[in-house]
Amino acid sequence: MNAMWALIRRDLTLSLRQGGGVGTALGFFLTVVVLLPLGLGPDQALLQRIAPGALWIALLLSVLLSADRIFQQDFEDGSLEILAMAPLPLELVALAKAMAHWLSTSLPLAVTAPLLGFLINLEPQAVLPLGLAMGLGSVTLSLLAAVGAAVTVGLRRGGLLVSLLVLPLYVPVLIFGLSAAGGGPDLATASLLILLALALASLVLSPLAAAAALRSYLK
Amino acid sequence: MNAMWALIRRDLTLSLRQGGGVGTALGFFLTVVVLLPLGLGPDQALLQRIAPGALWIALLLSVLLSADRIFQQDFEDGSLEILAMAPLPLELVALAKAMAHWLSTSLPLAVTAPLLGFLINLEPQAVLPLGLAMGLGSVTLSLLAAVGAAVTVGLRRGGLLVSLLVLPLYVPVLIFGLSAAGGGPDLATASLLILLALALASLVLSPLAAAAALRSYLK
Amino acid sequence: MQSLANPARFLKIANAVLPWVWAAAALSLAAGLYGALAAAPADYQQGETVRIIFVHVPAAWMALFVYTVMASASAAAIVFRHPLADVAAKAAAPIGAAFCFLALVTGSIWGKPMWGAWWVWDARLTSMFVLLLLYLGYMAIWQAIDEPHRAAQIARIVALVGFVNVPVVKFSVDWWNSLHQPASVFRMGGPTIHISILWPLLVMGLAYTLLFLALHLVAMRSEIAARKIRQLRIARIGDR
Amino acid sequence: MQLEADQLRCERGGRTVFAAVGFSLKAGELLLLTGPNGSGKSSLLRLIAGLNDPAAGTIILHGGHGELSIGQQAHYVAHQDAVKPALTVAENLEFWRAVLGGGDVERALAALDLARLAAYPATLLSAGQKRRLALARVALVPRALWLLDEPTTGLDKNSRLLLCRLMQTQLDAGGLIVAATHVPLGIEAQRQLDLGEPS
Amino acid sequence: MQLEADQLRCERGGRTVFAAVGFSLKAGELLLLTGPNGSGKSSLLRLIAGLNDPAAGTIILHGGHGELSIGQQAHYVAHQDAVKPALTVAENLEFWRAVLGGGDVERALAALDLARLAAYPATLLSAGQKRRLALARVALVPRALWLLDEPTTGLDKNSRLLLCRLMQTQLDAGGLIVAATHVPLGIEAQRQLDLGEPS
Ligand code: HEM
Ligand SMILES: Nc1ncnc2c1ncn2[C@@H]1O[C@H](COP(=O)(O)OP(=O)(O)OP(=O)(O)O)[C@@H](O)[C@H]1O
Ligand SMILES: Nc1ncnc2c1ncn2[C@@H]1O[C@H](COP(=O)(O)OP(=O)(O)OP(=O)(O)O)[C@@H](O)[C@H]1O
Ligand SMILES: [Mg+2]
Ligand SMILES: [Mg+2]
Repeated sequence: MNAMWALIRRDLTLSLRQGGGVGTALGFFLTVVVLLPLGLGPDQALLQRIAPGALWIALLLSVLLSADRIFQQDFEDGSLEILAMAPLPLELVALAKAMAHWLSTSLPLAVTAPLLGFLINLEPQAVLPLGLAMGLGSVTLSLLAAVGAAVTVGLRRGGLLVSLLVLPLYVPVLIFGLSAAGGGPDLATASLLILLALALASLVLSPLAAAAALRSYLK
Repeated sequence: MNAMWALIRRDLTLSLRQGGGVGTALGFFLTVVVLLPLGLGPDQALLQRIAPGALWIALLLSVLLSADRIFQQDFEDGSLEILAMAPLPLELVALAKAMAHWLSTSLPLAVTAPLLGFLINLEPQAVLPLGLAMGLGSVTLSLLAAVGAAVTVGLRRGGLLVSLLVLPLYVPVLIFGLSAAGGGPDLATASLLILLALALASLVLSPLAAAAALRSYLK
Repeated sequence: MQSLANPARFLKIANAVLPWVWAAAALSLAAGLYGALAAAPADYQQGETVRIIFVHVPAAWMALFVYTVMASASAAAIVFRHPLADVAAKAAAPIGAAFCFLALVTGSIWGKPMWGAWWVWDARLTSMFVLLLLYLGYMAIWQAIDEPHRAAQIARIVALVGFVNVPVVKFSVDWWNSLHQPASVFRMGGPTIHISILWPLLVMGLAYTLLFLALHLVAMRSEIAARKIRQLRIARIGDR
Repeated sequence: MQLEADQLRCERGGRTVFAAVGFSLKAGELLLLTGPNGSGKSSLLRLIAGLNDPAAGTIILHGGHGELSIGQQAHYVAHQDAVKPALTVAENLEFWRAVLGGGDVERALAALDLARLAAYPATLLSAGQKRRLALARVALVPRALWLLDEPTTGLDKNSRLLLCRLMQTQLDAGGLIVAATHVPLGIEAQRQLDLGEPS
Repeated sequence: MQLEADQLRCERGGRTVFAAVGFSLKAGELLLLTGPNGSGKSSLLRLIAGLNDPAAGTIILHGGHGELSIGQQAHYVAHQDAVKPALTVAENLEFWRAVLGGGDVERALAALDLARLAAYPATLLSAGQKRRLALARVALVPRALWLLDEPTTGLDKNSRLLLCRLMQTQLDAGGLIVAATHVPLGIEAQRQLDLGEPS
């Protein structure tokens, strides 16, 4: 337990000191949000319609952009080997690092994204459900991103490969995340529950997958 | 000259062997293009309207995703120091590596993007101007990405920071790239000329900026 | 950094002028506010909302002006290698970002009654937003690189590269057809807005400038102090 | 406490690095691994640590904690230093203390004469200082077995003495050490295993 | 051909590492840099290579190509190996050949007994093999000055001999070598500079 906290704390410190801080994540998120109206045209009605989708896509991408190095540094400087020999099982190491990524990147974005929604005129009543959906969804996103990062940790230029592997897995999150924001209250609750289920499932499964991948790279 | 070719060849080899190859870039690109209809809804007319913008945004993002490590590996394993001591001036090193990135990532995307446009039903007559605009624009994108990569080469988690720094600079490319695809022929030629001007300007300036940044990191 | 070990002269001057700058800023601000809230007439079609102009426009001017200051300081740092130039650039950034933010907020508050939307993606607004992002990126660089000497060198490059956006903001209204009105004060052939609006506007502009000057000097002072502290800390650390 | 390796065969990248290698190490003994580059010293250490699996043969630690793997009862210092540049020297050790479960950072720093660098960001460390930080990890928590891969790399005379002292205390406390090296460590080894020419 | 350094002061991260350091090295001479960890050996090599600028003092190479910087007339082998894992041994050298302008890869490989490993991906190299690949770079093109930072790190006996032979040929050809080390290189040095305790 203690060890997991230490891991999380360390990764947060590192991401802060190495320019991967929350501020940067937000900055990137903002830039994506700016690009969208530029790319898709300033038409108010149009923007309003696509606002939730745009925010979700921006969230997915910024999580991915920051994900590919969750394990890489530790892999390259030999820390991962020591961690693999530590009392803490590698599964929990993976979990801790995924959580650190969630805290440092996904969560802040998930919280602020709906608030930034007004920039691409999101309807006010969509803010709360979208916020909840993103809060739940972001857990899954970070955990899946960790799997992708682990699977490509040996490849120096993994960046795009991670995205290629993980983005398809993000589709369910995206779909239910949208239906949470889009439809009526009962549909919203339903999709929120599904998102919760997804989060729990990945909480259990993805550390296993990530740890397995890491072990095979360590050999 | 010979040295520059060697650099470009090596970087292409590396990106192929390390999972940063063309295929991956395309794959990522595809996933983004597929995500968009999911995120924004399947409405045909809507998709048709936003198709060029969507393609452009996907291009920008995939260039960025692959950009942040243009220099990092060479920086961390000490190759950059040897390159800095080589007869070849560091500016040309930066240029060569930017070109390698362009060849391995931006150009293939720029060429295929318009063809993939049918997935999100892009009007046929928009394909050619869009292709030209992307071909010209991608040069600027890679060069600017190289500057961003150089400026953050010392920071292990530079990924998002690069985007925050570079995406704003991409705005002009995006704007003119779109007007090339959107409006009539004369507007198209005008914006293509502007894109050409941007490409030439960044071809001259960005190697200087990148080299300066690299030097200060080597110290 | 050792060349910055003795910024005593700058500090002397700064400490000397600061009180006066504060005073001047306060006075002009008072005058400007009087002109804005009392003297200036309510617009016949906009009504009282027109008064936002006195907050909004100078803020927008400053946002552009400060980035220009930042960029030219960075250029100076490259040319003359004077470490104070870097300090000046770094200290200016947050202030400029604040002005930029103010212009954005007041602008969108004004936009609601005028255009019926808090925000529209026209060229002027977008480029202004990008300016804010550039400020953020610049500050992020300083925060991300802990070695001040290197951070300075990198930040210079970032500031100069980003400067291309300033003319874009300024002339966006002329280059693209925009909801936002074109320049009516700083334009070829003189101002075009009514004198009763113009003078408080200019006074407010002056007030903002003085305010920036004061804040900038303070920020520079504390930045120098911060570097001194870091210096001492490192010097205290033993070796081996 | 006894480490027994028997009939080990190591394969890496599909090639057999060494075969039919065995040794037996008793409490308080130091095993020196020697042999030319590529003969498999590091590979053998990784086998013992459990990071790689032997293609054949067995490695057993008698008298250890049965429920723990050998790796979990061992300290491993590889060619890489496992040092985080963005953290200070002390922070690096603090982290390992938490992960390895307990230990005294002060003592570990002192053991390799890093006390004065405690507050120093690890980026700024010289090669040897970095190596010492890596070695300080083994001084944190007592563990039965030390696996050291060319520990003296980049160390100056004084640091080499400190390392010898550290290893001596481990041996005196009845611990075991397996060390791969090309240069004399300056401490007499009870056993030596020469892996000979790479096959 | 003569390398003159005078009154050098080196600052890193705002701290003075050493001051008032000077030396003079004539054609065919080897300068050994010694001193404890953190005394500034690597820093001095970087100053000579032109990678860092001295805070004070001058470094001049008499009789070199006036229009070229010292770095461009020098080979530099740092603590890092500048080896690309994804390329084969031969490809790595091929690349450096093209960048450094000419040279004979075969000879370089042979000089450090890497010919056997030519087609081997560099990921699979052992630490010492990797180091030898890094050293092979200096055998590619003749350059007036060699800057070697702890060149023997991780080398086995045989490779150390090969390195000595290589250095000897450089000296015999009237070249210069500046080498930082903690262990005897096995070749007698005409000059030695001890950087002593870090200030
Ligand atoms: C968030 C929205 C807005 C932004 C980002 C914004 C930005 C700017 C900028 C950058 C300037 C400086 C122009 C220059 O120096 O040439 C400016 C000036 C000005 N803005 Fe805005 N503006 C916004 C909304 C508005 C609105 C809603 C109005 C009123 C209809 C308005 C009226 C003006 C006026 C009258 C000027 C002075 C023009 C001149 O004399 O140069 N702005 N604004
Ligand atoms: N990048 C850097 N920035 C700031 N200071 C540094 C940097 N690298 C090293 N230093 C400091 O400079 C001093 C000298 O470092 P240097 O690497 O030259 O020592 P060295 O003699 O090579 O030591 P070693 O024998 O361990 O290689 C050390 O105190 C170190 O902390
Ligand atoms: N990751 C790897 N995959 C496949 N083969 C490897 C790997 N690492 C090393 N090898 C091969 O295994 C053999 C032994 O490598 P090892 O690192 O154990 O040698 P070593 O004795 O430690 O050499 P050195 O003295 O240089 O450290 C070498 O021939 C090497 O090519
Ligand atoms: Mg080894
Ligand atoms: Mg050194």
